[in-house]
Amino acid sequence: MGLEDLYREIILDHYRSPRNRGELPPPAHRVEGFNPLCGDEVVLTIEVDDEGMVKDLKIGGQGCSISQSSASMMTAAIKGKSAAEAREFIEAFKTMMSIHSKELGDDEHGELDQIDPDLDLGDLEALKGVVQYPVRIKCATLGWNTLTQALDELSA
Amino acid sequence: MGLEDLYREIILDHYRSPRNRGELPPPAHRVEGFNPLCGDEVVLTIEVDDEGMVKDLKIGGQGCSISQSSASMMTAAIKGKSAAEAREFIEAFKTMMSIHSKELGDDEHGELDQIDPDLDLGDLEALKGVVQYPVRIKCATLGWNTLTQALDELSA
Amino acid sequence: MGLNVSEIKKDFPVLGQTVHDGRRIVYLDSANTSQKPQSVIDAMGRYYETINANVHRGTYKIAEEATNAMEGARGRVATFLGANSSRELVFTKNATESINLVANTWGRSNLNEGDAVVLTMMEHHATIVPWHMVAAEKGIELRWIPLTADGQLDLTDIDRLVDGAKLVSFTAMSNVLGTINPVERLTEIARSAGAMSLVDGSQHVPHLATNVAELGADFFVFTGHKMLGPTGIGGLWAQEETLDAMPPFLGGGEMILNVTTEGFTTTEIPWKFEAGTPPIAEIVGLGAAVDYLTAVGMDEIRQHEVELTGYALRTLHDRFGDDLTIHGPAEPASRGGVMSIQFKDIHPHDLTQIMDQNGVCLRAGHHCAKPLMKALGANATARASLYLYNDEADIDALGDALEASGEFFDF
Amino acid sequence: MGLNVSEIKKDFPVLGQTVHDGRRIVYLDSANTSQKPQSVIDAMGRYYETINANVHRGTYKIAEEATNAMEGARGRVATFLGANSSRELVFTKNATESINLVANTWGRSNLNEGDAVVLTMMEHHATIVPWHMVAAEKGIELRWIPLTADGQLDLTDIDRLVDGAKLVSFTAMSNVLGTINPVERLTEIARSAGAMSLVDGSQHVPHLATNVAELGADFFVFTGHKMLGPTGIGGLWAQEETLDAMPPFLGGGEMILNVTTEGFTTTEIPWKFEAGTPPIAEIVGLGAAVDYLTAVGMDEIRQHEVELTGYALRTLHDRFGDDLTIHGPAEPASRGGVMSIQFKDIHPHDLTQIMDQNGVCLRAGHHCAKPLMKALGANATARASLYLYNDEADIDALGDALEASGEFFDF
Ligand SMILES: Cc1ncc(COP(=O)(O)O)c(C=O)c1O
Ligand SMILES: Cc1ncc(COP(=O)(O)O)c(C=O)c1O
Repeated sequence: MGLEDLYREIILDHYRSPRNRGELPPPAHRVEGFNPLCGDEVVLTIEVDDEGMVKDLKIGGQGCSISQSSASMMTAAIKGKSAAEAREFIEAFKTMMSIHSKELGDDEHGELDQIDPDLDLGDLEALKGVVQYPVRIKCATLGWNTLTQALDELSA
Repeated sequence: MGLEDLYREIILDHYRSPRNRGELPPPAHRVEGFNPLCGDEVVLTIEVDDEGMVKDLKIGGQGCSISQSSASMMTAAIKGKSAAEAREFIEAFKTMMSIHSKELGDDEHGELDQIDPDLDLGDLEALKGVVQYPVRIKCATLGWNTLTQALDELSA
Repeated sequence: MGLNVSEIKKDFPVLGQTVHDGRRIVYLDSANTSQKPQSVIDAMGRYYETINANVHRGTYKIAEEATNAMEGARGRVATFLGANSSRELVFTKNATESINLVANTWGRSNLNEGDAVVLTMMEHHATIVPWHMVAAEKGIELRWIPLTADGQLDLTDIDRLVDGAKLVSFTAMSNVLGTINPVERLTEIARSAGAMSLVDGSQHVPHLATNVAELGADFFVFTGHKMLGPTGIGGLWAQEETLDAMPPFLGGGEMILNVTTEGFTTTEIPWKFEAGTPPIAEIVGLGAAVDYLTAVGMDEIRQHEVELTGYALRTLHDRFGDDLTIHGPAEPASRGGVMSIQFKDIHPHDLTQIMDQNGVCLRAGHHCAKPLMKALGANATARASLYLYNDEADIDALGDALEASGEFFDF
Repeated sequence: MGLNVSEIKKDFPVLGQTVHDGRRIVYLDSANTSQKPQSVIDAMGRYYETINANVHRGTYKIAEEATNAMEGARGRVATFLGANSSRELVFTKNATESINLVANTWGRSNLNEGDAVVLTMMEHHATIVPWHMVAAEKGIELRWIPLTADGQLDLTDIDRLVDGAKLVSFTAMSNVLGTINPVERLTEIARSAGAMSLVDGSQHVPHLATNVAELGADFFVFTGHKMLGPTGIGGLWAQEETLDAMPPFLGGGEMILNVTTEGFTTTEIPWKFEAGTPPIAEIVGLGAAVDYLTAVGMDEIRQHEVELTGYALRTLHDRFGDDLTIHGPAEPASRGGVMSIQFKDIHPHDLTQIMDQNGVCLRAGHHCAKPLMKALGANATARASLYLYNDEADIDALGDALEASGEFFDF
């Protein structure tokens, strides 16, 4: 396994030119996410309209190429989708990232095997190589966990 | 090192026929001693007169041959002595018992090397073999620690 | 078909040692700590020699391998215990720390003046002292389930004892009497009374197949060194909701999500309860221990111990009659291979000292169960305890050593 | 005359390993955890293979040998630290537990609403979080000694900060900046102000000769795995009077004098603070670690690290100029061999990932010092840290790996 598997061109592209970077002004909903292992912090701001559609979202804060590109791809994939669709994306992405942890005997995502196999993760597939680097999974999922928290808070 | 070194005849004799066994009635001073490692408990009752002379003392409770014989010999050695002489005996006995712990790097009794070398421990010398059995040192010193506590409380 | 004990013995290097001029070691103190198979020792050595690094932190190869080795072992130990997920398993340094963890987090935040905690008269100090400490701070009441004459829990009065209690904390198997307690029944009684239950599995996990999901406990603790694992490692199992609701225990690295000069937030379970650098090599060693136990088979181990305990009770009674008292249940099927004995009038310390001359290793003392000893009317007993590597020859050696002690102290 | 590093390297099996198709491991993460010499690994293996038994309990041969091995190691570690007696040395599972022990016993019984504890802005979470926890319970105030631009403690305002404080808790050496703090001066300042002092020696003990009696601290903590010892072992040193006056921490076996259904009394120090079966093999391993360090010589190790740090600061500056920032004091003599770096705009995680491809092991992250990272204006740094087994070739490899990373991320 070479580094090229981790650092695909598309990842570096999102890292160099992150999409939806910055912070939406209030009244957008704002959530901070922490990677407890490395100290990276992201700020997600999101607007969901009355129909439950993600009208806009932006990512701020600092992070490595993996967390930044993953968050960038996430914003591109989620923007304009419904909250329900967003959650499906989150599940699908975390399933992809959890193959490794399952091997470690952690069956927390067992039920996710039933996720729609046709859901197209698109560019996000490029992050597949991350599962070979367990410590970096936390990087790749940082933005996603923060999005989950935001959606939970908005629907609470 | 055979068992004969630990279980000298004189030890077994004191075990079979303990001296000063029992409890003195109040107002004798009463102290309980515990061996935290094996659960043995002794009860020491002691009378010290106005001149600081140990008029009488008795040992009750349960214990193994080592703790019982050591306590028995102790009572025989201490009875009729002054509290100050009793403390010298205690120091001398604990020095004998601490040779081993010193080897283990514990220099707590370093200063005791200056103990009067002429002090005759008499029968108690028979307990020398105990230092080869570190766990049993706690047995041999149980009565003595209890006596120390009694003398401390009486002079407090 | 039974265990092939002579092959198993070869896996345990200590058992190949001799003492006192060539006496083979007859190790009968496994309730105290077990011997370790070579595979466990080697797993730790290999860890230190090939992938030693701190976990959850490094982005380099050996750090990732160390993390995988540790978290992989967590998964295998969780499976061995019948847990639903490895997130239900918190590693501690021993069973004692596990119980203190519960007392300090769940206990101190849920128990208030006048609340009751129910214990039993056969508990190890590890179950007693933490609740005494909470009692001293919070003014809670401790209630004690008494014992029957043959060392079983006397549940006659159980309804009154658990009435209004917040917790029932008890051992799955006595380390003194060998009694195997009715764990499922007791956790059910606790639940019906609205109380939580804490099961001390220290003596259960090494000797009987354990399924925490079925036992019905809210908290379940165990210790590594009694189950072929290394020292310095133990565990606490609880369901995710239970662990999530508990405040943290020790504070420091690994257990945080964020720290500022103003405060801190905790990370997810189980790491929330694992402050500081974990006992990595010890977790790896414990993983190797459950691999070994699984390969031999827990049911086979239990079967072997029942048979061997039966052999011991029978032959020792035949040899010594009324000179020998063996505490606890008479029936091998309702007890583990733990035999607390009293022989003639010989003090346990003296008894075990003579036995040692014969290479026979028994523990003498209160076995960290002083309230029980008081109930038995003794300060101390001598205890012989069995494991998968013991055989009938070891029991015969125990009998011979008893005989020798009897002769030595025959005044 | 310097250390013979090429000989020393041979004692550490991990350093003979290769990764990523034959790259030798260049281990530069010793501030995280150190590698272990074969003698330490073997001491533990030998313990398990020959005398494994529980301590302080058995009257049989191997139990006595296990007790001697453990308590002998306690004596040697106490001597290594400059303690007056082995009773001043309490074993814990790591430095984190040691600090929590102090916070939970001395802290919770001596600190009350409005009391102040003084920390520094360069503390590890292990020093911060326990006091946050006491603060949340007791309403105490935390005060923070700030830093100068080159990463030293800024003592300008120290009199005001310690005024009325009950405790000053600080690290002897920063695990991020390498800064060696003026320990004796700070403990003296604390004492004059009527405050106790707690010194975190986790990074000091492995790298500089340590004499607790001279440092003047009331509490001194350290951790085994950073000083060539195993995981699962750490310690707390304090004077006997201090330990005697503290209430117990965890409750259970080993720490009691007597237990009844009504209450318990504690045994003597240090065992009063060592509840449950201790990390016996780990204590034996730590004993072997201090034997190794003593044989090499702590002054020689320090001298070697000063020279190597100087070489690193010099050559890396020459190679990379302003592309590379190394935090902390500029002068090798006032710092340890810990270098937190920032290279170009490359995120530390990415940087260390590329370095790993070259076999070079660095840690990236907040190093459990988030308040300090915030003060440095970074979420994370990459950190290279040295020990006795590193040499100039390792520093050159670090430089080469930096170069490779720069090329990889040169967009
Ligand atoms: C300065 C400092 N203090 C405390 C600790 C905590 O040590 P441990 O994780 O072994 O408890 C560390 C290391 O992680 C450290 O560098
Ligand atoms: C029933 C029981 N509970 C708890 C313990 C405590 O285990 P540890 O000393 O490993 O914490 C023991 C063993 O000593 C035990 O037998």
